[in-house]
Amino acid sequence: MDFDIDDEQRNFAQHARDFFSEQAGPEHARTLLAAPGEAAPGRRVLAELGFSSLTIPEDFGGVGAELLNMALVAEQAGRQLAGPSLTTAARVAVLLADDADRLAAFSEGRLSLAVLDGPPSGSRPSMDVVGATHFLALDGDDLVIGEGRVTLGEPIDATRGLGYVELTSSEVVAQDAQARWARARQVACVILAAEGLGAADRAVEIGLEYAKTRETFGRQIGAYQAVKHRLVDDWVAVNQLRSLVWWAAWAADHAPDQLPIAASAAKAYCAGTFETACETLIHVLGGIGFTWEHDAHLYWRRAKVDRLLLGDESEHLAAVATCTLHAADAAATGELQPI
Amino acid sequence: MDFDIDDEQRNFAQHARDFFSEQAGPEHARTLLAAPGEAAPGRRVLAELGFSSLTIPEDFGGVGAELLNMALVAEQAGRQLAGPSLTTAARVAVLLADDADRLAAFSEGRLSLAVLDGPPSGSRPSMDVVGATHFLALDGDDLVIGEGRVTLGEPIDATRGLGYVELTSSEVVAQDAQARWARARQVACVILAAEGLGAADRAVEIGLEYAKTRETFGRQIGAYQAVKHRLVDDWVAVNQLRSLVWWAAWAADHAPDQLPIAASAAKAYCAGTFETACETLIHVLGGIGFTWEHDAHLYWRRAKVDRLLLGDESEHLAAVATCTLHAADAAATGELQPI
Amino acid sequence: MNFDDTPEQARLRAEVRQFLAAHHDELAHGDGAYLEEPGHERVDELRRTQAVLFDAGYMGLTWPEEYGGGGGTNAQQAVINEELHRARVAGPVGHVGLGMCGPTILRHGSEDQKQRYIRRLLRADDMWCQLFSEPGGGSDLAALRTKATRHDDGWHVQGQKVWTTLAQHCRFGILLARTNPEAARHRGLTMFVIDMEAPGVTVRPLRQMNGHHSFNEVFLDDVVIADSERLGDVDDGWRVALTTLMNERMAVGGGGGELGVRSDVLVSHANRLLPRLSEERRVLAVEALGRVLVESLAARYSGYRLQTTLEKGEHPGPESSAGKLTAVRVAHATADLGLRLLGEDAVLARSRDGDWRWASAAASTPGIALAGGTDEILRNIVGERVLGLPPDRPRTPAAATATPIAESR
Amino acid sequence: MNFDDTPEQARLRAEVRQFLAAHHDELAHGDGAYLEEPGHERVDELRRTQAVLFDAGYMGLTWPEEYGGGGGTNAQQAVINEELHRARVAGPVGHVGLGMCGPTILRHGSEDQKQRYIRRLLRADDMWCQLFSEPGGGSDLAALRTKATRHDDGWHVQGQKVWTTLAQHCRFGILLARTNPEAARHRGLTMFVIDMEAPGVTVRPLRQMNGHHSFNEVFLDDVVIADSERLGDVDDGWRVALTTLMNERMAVGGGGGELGVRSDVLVSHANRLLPRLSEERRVLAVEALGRVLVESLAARYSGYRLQTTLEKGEHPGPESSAGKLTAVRVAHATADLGLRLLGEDAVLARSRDGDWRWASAAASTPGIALAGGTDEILRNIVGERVLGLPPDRPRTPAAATATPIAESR
Repeated sequence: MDFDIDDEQRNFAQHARDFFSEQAGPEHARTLLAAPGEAAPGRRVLAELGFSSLTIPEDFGGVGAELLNMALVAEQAGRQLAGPSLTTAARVAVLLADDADRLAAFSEGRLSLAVLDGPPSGSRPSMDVVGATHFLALDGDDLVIGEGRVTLGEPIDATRGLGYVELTSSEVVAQDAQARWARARQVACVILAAEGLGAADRAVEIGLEYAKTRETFGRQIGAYQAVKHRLVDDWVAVNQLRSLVWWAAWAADHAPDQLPIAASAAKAYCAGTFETACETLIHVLGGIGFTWEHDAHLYWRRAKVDRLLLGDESEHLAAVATCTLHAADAAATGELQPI
Repeated sequence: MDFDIDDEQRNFAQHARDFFSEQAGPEHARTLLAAPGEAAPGRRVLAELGFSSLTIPEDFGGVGAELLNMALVAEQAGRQLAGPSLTTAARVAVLLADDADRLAAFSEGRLSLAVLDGPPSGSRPSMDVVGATHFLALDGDDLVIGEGRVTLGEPIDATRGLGYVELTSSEVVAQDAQARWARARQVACVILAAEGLGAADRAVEIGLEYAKTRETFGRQIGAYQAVKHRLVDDWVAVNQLRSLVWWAAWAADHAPDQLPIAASAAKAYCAGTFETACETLIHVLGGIGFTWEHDAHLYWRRAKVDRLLLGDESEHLAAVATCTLHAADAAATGELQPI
Repeated sequence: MNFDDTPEQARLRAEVRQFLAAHHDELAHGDGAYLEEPGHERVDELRRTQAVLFDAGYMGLTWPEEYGGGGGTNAQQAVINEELHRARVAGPVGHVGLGMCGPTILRHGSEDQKQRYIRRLLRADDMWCQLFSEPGGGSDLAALRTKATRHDDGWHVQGQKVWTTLAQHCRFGILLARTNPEAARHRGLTMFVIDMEAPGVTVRPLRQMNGHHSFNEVFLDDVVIADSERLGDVDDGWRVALTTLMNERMAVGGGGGELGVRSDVLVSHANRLLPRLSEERRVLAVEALGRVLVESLAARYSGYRLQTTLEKGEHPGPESSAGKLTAVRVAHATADLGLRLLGEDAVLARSRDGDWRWASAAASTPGIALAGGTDEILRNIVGERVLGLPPDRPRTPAAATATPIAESR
Repeated sequence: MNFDDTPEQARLRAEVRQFLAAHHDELAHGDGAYLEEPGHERVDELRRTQAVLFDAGYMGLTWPEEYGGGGGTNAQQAVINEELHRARVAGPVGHVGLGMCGPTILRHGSEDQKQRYIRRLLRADDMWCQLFSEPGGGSDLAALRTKATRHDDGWHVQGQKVWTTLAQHCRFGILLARTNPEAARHRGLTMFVIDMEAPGVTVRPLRQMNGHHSFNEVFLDDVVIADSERLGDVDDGWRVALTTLMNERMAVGGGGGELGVRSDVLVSHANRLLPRLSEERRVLAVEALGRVLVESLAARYSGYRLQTTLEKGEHPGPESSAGKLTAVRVAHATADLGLRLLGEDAVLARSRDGDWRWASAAASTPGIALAGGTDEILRNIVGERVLGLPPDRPRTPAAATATPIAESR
């Protein structure tokens, strides 16, 4: 067993880290709350750098990397609250796996896609519809693509590009697409959890910095157990979240039977971890953390939204439990080996 | 509004406190784990002192007091892990309200009763069946009484006298008894919460004493926020539990329409408060709190059992929510004033 | 024990209820605190509401009649407050004046100050703020650095305050400043009444994460305050501030009041939205609702017990700090459940039905948690002053000067 | 990243699996740690199990061959451990020796000590305990008062230890004693190997709240220890103890292992009992189960990451303390959910089906939480040593002597 990323992946993550800290960041997220639009760095740049086509095979104009590499990029994107989300790209790569033309167009940034949750006749709030020209949706058992009428929502977190979409045209891309749709959603959950990981990590980091410098009653506040222990708990949770994200991303390519549980575990664990980390951050910062000017609320906004996107904690906890129960039951009756 | 007990009630509670600290106590609970039997002080003594007939009208040989007075006694009984539970007495008083003979016999200690939860043909684990000669049960819509075959369970907390009972004889005491049965159970919940209140209060008290004397790393452990804040939270919860218990007990006699919500609120809040207080206690005590010789686990045992008796936290949370939703709905549609 | 009205209280209740119905249109209503941006229009509306209630005799019932109070009882005020709550009348906009500044003036002010200020404060003719916190200080009041220096024309004040609630709407404030830099940290402070329109006072509203501007920075550049506007003795400001803080704790959650969205608003929201949920979600939401309601009831009835204590003439003690711990938790859980009940719309600041209350409440909760003392401060107070647990650090001579502060704020 | 076996690992896995099946009846099995009372019969059975595994070459694979170890890799040991877990083989009874005493001897012991002790320790021919905690000390090791005084015939030890796991079954222990009462608190300590059968050693088992006797008091009345049984230098025991503690933290939860009932046991329990519950209860139980499983997976995969680090040759650092925080929470939640799934029978120590595991596990959890450092100690370690947060009190000269302890235990 070697449960670690290698040096090449480490370098790659560092490269992504540098890129996103230059091209995105909470100040962009703050600006976007006043002036709606596409989040930084934007889908064009993400396509140019190949980040959004990481998991698309080289034959279709992509990079042909594993999902783990995309998770490493997503973590760095999350740290800087970048958008559009790489979940959309990861999901598109799965959904359009056998549509060479569209995949190539997407890889090259010629096709701006979003994936709709809920019925195509009137979707649920869906990610990254801001700036998208075409939309993928599940219509019964069919995977369809079309143009649509977008109604933007009033954002809590403006970087998620959330809106309601009603398809105005529709073409079937694939039939019997339920399984593919499910896998695409699981892959998206992994990447969303990876973005949450990066953002939560950054939130803990800001809190730790503050706790080491700010003094009250003659001591650094990080000396007080009430502050110290909360930050420790969050730090531990972020590190455990990283383990789940890496496992789930690895499973997508190497152990597909583990993906449903791993993806749901990562998504569920991310929901609480990220939210708690942001609440701790604001709490530790005191008054300053409650201001518009501080970055804390931008992470908090992301956490409050992400926890509900692609299924909330309860949905994924139930999925983990149900899948595990079934696997154990099947193993007990001799059908399958337990995962 | 005067939401406080009066001096007479305070004296009465002090009298009960003295009595139970002499006649009961965790050492009895510990002994009982090795040698099964009726808990101290036992039903005979409770009857003699009139504690078990507090809410029975004077005409039927009882004291004719309000439920609040019984709750004050129950709190003191709970502090000392006394048994049998006053819930049984409170419940009997409601169930046998129009059965003068049996009520008188019960008041005088001539009739040893337990109330069965679940079907009389094979009850669920029911309280205080140890030492009982007759059992009350709900059989369809009928309230019945009879003798029974008792199967004692292996106790977690031996003071609760838990066992399974199968009625071997049965006589109908009242027909159409569903409403009365429900009220009796609500009243029992209030008294059980009062006993939990007393026990939780004592658990916090022991923890505070220890935290003020025990030193580690050169300081009293109560100086550490991790210890201090946990004890504070428990103390706050115990005091809030007292408010709910008093309200619910008062409602039983003065605002019966508030009783269902108040009783469930008290019972639900007690479940978590008492359990958490005991877990904190053992944690604060460290190794010594994990030993058989220390009293901590005897409170812990009581908490682990009581939280599930007469409906667990989930049942009562749902009851509070559902009753409140109905009342609000009825008020909105003009049927009723909200409680 | 008795929750029933006396005949006199029942009459008062009926009278208030009738009044509130008759004057419905003159009063501002609301679903809970901190929901609306306190802009000028809203604040004016709320001030008019407070004036209407004052004129009807419903504000400051227990305050001395000679200064505009009602000379009534806590029990009467409680009846009035219940009816105001039931009628969904918005809470008084002058809550800082009512809860903190007023009681401080009544206890430590001169006769002249009481005559000039109290009546107008009760009527929200003047709004009041509390100038305690400073940028470097946070919860540690005794570290404050705003200086007041004695001159012939009064005290000259130089410094900066922050987190000053509604300062941009206030005519007056009570100001804690250092008058003796030589004295130990919590000694050498003095309390003043400051005219917020005096030269040298600059108020800069802070934008908060919920988009509102409730808190302000206040810059004090050589502001002159007459010695007659001192509250209490020179260098005795710490003791005066304790009155303010005790009253603040009572005002913020101590009485069992709700700090966020009203629980009855959550209940009717749930009644409307529960049927839209799947069976699984309904089970989980009902349990969550039950939990919020039980915590809320626990806080409410504990507040009643505290009120009873006060009605018997006792002053609010450190145990009133306990109520806020629960109230903050309830406010948080209420906002979160309200949001989750919106289902798919909970990712947006406004649902398709136009409901913006829950996202707004969620973004306001962290501010509620700070005002009146953080959880940690409140737990230290209860632990050390009520339960007698040892302070956070050993009482060495060096630490002793800091200790009274650590204990009380 | 790679979870797949190499061909060599796959061969080993197949071999182990076959061995465990073939020798099933010689091995003790179990549902999780701390469930059974560690009485003589059970301990003997567990010692036989460990011996069988040692003889097969499955214990101490990474330990040096010259002392009886396997000279293998962490990866191989991991494969073996996975197969032992899959086959439900009970954890090694000599876990204190394997996890703490053995590594300490390997690092600080003499050649002679290693030769004499390690092989028998691995095989559970001798069981080992760790004599650190004292009645007055709790988590504060440096406060220990057991004294060892040098004489011509060796060291004379006088004092008392407590919470000594399984001491009543142990032949040897490692003992931390004060050899220089003049030195600062954490200096002046020395580590020894003690023969638990030596004159003057009295072991008194403590009965615990779960009814078991896992912990002991150990009275040391003029026990003589030869100087050759010293571990490390005189007065350097603190440094030796740090090795033990680091390894303890790795052994207790650091590697992602489960501390209470196995999660697969909970899953099959749930599979059996969920159908008996009402729809509402099922929804709540499934969410609770999901929560336990996710936490458990998070701890398990974090343990794998730590194992990978170790396989690359690094020593366990303070960050391994983090695993236990989660493992304790999982153990608690597992026991509680297991109990609740029993429905009405959950108020009794044994269900009508005879299931005693969950009540027993619940009563054992508080002990699990203590062993290897309380949550608070572990959080301090992570906060101060990994995250660089300031220690609990200012580093005044007076406090400095205590600080290294506060940081490391």
